[in-house]
Amino acid sequence: MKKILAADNLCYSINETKLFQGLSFDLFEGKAIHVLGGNGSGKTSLLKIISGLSKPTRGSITKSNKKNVCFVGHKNALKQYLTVEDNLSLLEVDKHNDINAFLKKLELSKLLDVMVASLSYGQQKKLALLRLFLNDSDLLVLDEPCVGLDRKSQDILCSFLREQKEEKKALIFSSHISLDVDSEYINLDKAIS
Amino acid sequence: MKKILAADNLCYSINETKLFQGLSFDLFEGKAIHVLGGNGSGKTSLLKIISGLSKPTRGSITKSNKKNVCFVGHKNALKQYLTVEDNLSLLEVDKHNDINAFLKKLELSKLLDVMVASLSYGQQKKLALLRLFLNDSDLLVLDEPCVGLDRKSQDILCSFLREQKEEKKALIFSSHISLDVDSEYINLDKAIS
Amino acid sequence: MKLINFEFLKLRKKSRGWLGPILVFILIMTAFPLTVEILNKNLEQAFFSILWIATLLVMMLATEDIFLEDYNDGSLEQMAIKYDSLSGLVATKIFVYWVLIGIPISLIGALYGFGITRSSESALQILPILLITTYIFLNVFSFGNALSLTKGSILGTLITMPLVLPLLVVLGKVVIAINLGISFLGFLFLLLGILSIIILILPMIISFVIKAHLE
Amino acid sequence: MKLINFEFLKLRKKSRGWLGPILVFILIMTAFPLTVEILNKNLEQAFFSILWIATLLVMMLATEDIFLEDYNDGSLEQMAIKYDSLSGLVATKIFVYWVLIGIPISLIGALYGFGITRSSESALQILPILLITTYIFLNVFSFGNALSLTKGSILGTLITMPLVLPLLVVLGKVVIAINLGISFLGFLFLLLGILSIIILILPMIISFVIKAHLE
Amino acid sequence: MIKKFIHQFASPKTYLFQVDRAYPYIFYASLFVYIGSLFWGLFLTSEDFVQGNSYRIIYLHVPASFISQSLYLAMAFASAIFLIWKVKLSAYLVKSIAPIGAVTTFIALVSGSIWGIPTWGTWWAWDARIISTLILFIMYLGLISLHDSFTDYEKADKFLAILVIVGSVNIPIIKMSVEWWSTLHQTASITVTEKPAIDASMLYPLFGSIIGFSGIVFCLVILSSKLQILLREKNKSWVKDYV
Ligand code: HEM
Ligand SMILES: Nc1ncnc2c1ncn2[C@@H]1O[C@H](COP(=O)(O)OP(=O)(O)OP(=O)(O)O)[C@@H](O)[C@H]1O
Ligand SMILES: Nc1ncnc2c1ncn2[C@@H]1O[C@H](COP(=O)(O)OP(=O)(O)OP(=O)(O)O)[C@@H](O)[C@H]1O
Ligand SMILES: [Mg+2]
Ligand SMILES: [Mg+2]
Repeated sequence: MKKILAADNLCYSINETKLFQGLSFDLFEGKAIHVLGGNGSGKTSLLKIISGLSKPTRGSITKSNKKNVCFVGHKNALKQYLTVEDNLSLLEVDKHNDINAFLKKLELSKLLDVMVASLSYGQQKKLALLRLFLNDSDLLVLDEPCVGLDRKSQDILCSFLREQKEEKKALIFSSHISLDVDSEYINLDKAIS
Repeated sequence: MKKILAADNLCYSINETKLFQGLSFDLFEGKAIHVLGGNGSGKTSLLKIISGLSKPTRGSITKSNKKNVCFVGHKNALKQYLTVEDNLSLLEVDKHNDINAFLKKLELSKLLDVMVASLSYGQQKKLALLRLFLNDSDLLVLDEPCVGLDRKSQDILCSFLREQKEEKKALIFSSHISLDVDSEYINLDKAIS
Repeated sequence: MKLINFEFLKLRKKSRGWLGPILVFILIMTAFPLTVEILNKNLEQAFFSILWIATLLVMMLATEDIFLEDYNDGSLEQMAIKYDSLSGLVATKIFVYWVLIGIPISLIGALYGFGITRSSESALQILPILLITTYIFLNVFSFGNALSLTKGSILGTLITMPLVLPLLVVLGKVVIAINLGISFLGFLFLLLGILSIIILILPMIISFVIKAHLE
Repeated sequence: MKLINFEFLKLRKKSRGWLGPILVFILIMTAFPLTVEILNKNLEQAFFSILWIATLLVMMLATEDIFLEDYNDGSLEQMAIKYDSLSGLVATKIFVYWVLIGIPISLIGALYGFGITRSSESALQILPILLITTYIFLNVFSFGNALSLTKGSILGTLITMPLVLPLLVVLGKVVIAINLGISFLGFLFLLLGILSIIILILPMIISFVIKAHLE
Repeated sequence: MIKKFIHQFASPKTYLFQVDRAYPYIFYASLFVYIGSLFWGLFLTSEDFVQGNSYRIIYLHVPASFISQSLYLAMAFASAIFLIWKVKLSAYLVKSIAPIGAVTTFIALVSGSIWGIPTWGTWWAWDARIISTLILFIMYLGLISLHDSFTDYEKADKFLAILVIVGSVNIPIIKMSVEWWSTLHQTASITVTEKPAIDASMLYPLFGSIIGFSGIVFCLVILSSKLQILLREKNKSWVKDYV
C-alpha cells in the first residue's frame, strides 16, 4: 500500500491560541480519514494545511504527489452571476464524458440556463461537488461536503466516495454528520492541549 | 389554542417552474412544523413567504401578529469586519440578561474580541442563532438551522426549541437532518404538481 | 435613534467605507495639481471642474455597497421582516453616510478651495453648495445602487447618469456666479429645493425597490 | 491559454466589471465640459488634468474586485492548490482587464482628446501614452487590492495612491511636452521602462501576497 | 551561517536587554546636543538678511524633514531583513517606526507650512517637494492602517514589509523632486560633495540640531519597539520575568 500523505507532529496556532498539537498520522491509498471535532476545533484549518493552502506552525506534511489534490471547502468556488453551464465550462475537469451523467443524477440537468445565484442552497452545493466528481486526483480533501444536501444527494456522494476508495484514492474529510464510508477517525477535540 | 399562522392554498412558481401548489396548513401556538423536501423543492421559498419576505404566486397567508416573526436563514446577517462583540451590539435583542449565559453555553464567550471573519463556519452559525435565542417572537421561522453545527450545539438548539414550544411559541423549520423536536411534517416533494 | 447608532457603528468600523472615500477625495485634489505643473493660473481655472467631478465620483464610490453588503449578508432580510417599510432605514443610512462622508468632504473641498483660489469668500460660498450637493448625490447614487442590487450590473450607473448630469450643469453655473461675484443664493435655493424633494421621495422609492429585490 | 479564456468569460459576463468602468469614464469626460461652461479655452487647458485623473480613477474602480470576488467565492483557493505560483494567473487577469477595459478607455480618451483639442496629432500622441498608463495603473492597483484583499478596496487605494502619484507627475510633463510640441518620445520610453519593470515584478509580489491571504 | 548569526543576535530578548542599557545615554546625549544647537541657533546667531528671524524654524523643519525620510529608509532595510531571514525583531521594528515616521513627517509639513507664511507668503503651495512630503505622510498612514487592519499579526507583518519595500521607490523621487521640477522650495543646501551654501554660523547649529533631533527620535523608536516586543511576546516566559 502506498502512503499518500504523512503528517508528522503537526501543530497549529493562531495568535497564541493553540488549535492542535503534536498531531501525527499517515494516509494510505484506498483509505479514508474522518476528522472529528466540535465547532472551532480546527478541522478546516487541518484540511487547509493538508491541501497545501496554509502551513502548520510546526511539524511537517509530506505528500507523495504534490499537485494532485482535490479540495472542496465551505466556499463553493462558483460564479453567482454566471449560469450553471458557464460555471461548468470554468471547471477544470478530467472526466469530460461523465458530466452529463452526473448532472442528471444530481437533478441539475434542467437548470443549465439558470444563474447560479437563483439556485437553492443545496443545488449550489451539488454543483460545487461536481468539481470532486469529475476530478481525477489521488488525494480528496473534503470539508463538510454534506452540508445542505438532501438524503438522496448524500447517498450519491457516499457511494461515489466508496468507489473512489476502491480505485485506490485516499480520502480525508470532516463532517458533523456521519458518512456511510469506512474510515479511521481523528478527533481534534482531544488534540487540544 | 391560538392559531398563529394559516396558509391557504399557497402556490409558488418561478418562471413557469411550479415549486408547490395548493399548499394549505395551520400552525398553532406550541406546535412545530418540519418542512421536508429535496434540494430545490421550495423549502426556503416557503419559509420566506411565511416570514413575509416574498409573496406567494397564489393563495394567502394570515398571521395573528404580523410583526412578531423571527427568521433565521442561510444567510447569517453578521458583519464579517466587526468583532463578535460589535455584532452582538448590532443585534436587536429582547432578552438582554441571557446574552452571557448563551455565549457561555455556545462556547463563544472567549471570542468576543475576534473578528467574525476569522471564526469557524460553525461558530458563525452559532452566533447567527443568537438572534433566535435572544428573541421573543411568537413565530420562529428557521431555514436549516443545524447546518454546520456540531452535535453539542445541535442539542442546545433542539432543547431551546422544545422550551419555546412549551412557552407557546409556534415553530416552522426546514432541515435535512431530523431535529429532536416533536413536529408535524410538510413534504414539499409531494406538493410538486 | 437605535437605527442611527447602528449605522454609525457599522460605517465607522468599516474604514474602507468612510475614511476611504475621504482619502480618495484628498488624493484626487492633491494629485490634480501634479498633472498641470505649477502654472498656477491653470490650476485655479480647472479647480472647480475637478472639485465637482471628484465630489461626484467619491459619492459614487462611497455608496457603492450602501445596500449591497447588507443584502449579501442577510441583514436587509432581517430588517425587511421587522419593518413594514424600509424607507426609514434607507433615509437613516443615507443620512449617516452624509454625516460621515459628505460633511467631511464638503469641509475639505472648501479648504482646498481656499488653498487654491486664495479667497476665503469663495471658500465660504462653496461650502453650503458642497453640503447640499453631496447629500443629493448620495441619495441619487443610493437609488442607482438599489436598482442594480443583485445583478452586479451597471444599470444603476446608467440610470443615475441622466439624473446627475443636469446637476453638474447647475454646479458649473454656480462657479461662474462665484467667479463673477454674482449672487449665488439663487442657486443655493434651487439646490435646496431639489434636495428637499429628493429627500422626501427617494427613500420611499428605494425601500420599494429593495423589497422587490428580496423576494 | 485556458486561463485567458476563463478570465475573458468571467469579466465579459460581469457587465458591472467591464462596461461599468468604461461608462464611468465616458460620464466623467462628458460631465466635465458641463462644469466649466462653454469657455472653450478653459476646456482645453483642464482637459488633460481631467483625462489623467479620470483614467486613474476608472482603473481604480475597475480593479476593485479583481481578486476579491475570486477570493470570496473560493476560486482563488482552488487555483492556489492547483498551481505553485499564482503569478501566471495574476498576470493573465491583469492582461484581460487591460484588453477589456484599458484599451477601450485609451481609445475613448484619445477620441475625446481629438474632439476637444481638435488636433489629430496630439490625439495620436495621447493614445500610446494612455495604453501604457492604463496597464501600469492596472498593475499597481491590483497590487493594492491584493494587499488589502479582505479589508476592502479603499485601503488598497490608500496604499497605492502614493505609488501612482509620481506617475501623474510624469503625465503632467507629457502634456506640457505635447502642448509645446516638444518630442514626447522620451516620456514614452520612460513609461515603457516603468511598465516593463512592473510587469515583471508585480505579478510575483501579488501572487505572494495572495498566497499569504489564503493561509 | 549568516542566518544563524542574525537570529542569535537579533532575538528580541537580547535586543531588549542591550537597548535598555544603552538607551539612557543616547537619550540624554542627543537631548543635550539638540538643546545646545537650538540655543546656539536661536540666540547666538544673527538675523538672516532676507528672511529675518523666521528662518529659525529651520532647526525644527530640516531635522524633521530629514529624519522622516531616514526613518522610511530604516523601515525598508528592516523589512528586507524580515522578508529574507524571517527575523521577527525587524518586523517589530518596522511596525514601531511607522507611527513615529508619520509624526515626524507631520512635523515637517506643519513647520514648513508655518515657515511658508512669512517667506513665500502662503502656507501651502503645489510644489513638488511639499507634495512629495505629503505623499510620504500618506504612505505612513497607509502602512499604519494596513497593519492595523489585520488581527493576525503574522500576516500583518508580512504585508507591511512588502508594502514598505514596494513603497520605497518613492524615496528617491522625494529626494530628487527639487532638482527635477522648478519649485519654490530650497534645493539641498548641505551636500557631501559641495561647499555648503549657507553661512557657517547657521550650518553648525543646523548640523547639531539634525544630529540631536535624530538621536531623540531614535530613542523614541527604541521605546516604541520595546513596547511592541513586550506586546507581541507577552506570552513568553522571559517577558513575564522581565516585567
Ligand atoms: C509644507 C511645506 C514644506 C514641506 C513639506 C517641506 C519639506 C521639506 C523636505 C522634505 C526637506 C528635505 C530634507 C532633506 O532633504 O533632508 C526640506 C528641507 C528644507 N526646507 Fe522645507 N518644506 C516646506 C516648507 C519650507 C519653507 C517654507 C522653507 C523656507 C523658505 C523651507 C526651507 C527648507 C530648507 C532650507 C531645507 C533644507 C534643505 C537642505 O539643506 O537640504 N521649507 N523641506
Ligand atoms: N484571530 C483569532 N483569534 C483567536 N482565535 C482565532 C482567530 N482566528 C481564528 N481563530 C480560531 O481558530 C479556529 C478556526 O477553526 P476552524 O475553522 O479550523 O474550525 P472547524 O473545526 O472547521 O470548525 P467548524 O466545525 O465550525 O467548521 C476557531 O476556533 C477560531 O475561533
Ligand atoms: N430563474 C429560475 N429559473 C428556474 N428555476 C429557478 C429560478 N430561480 C429559482 N429557481 C428554482 O427555484 C427553486 C428554489 O428552491 P428553494 O431555494 O426554495 O429550495 P430549497 O427547498 O430551500 O432547497 P435546499 O434544500 O437546497 O435549500 C430551485 O429549485 C431553483 O432551481
Ligand atoms: Mg470548518
Ligand atoms: Mg433552502
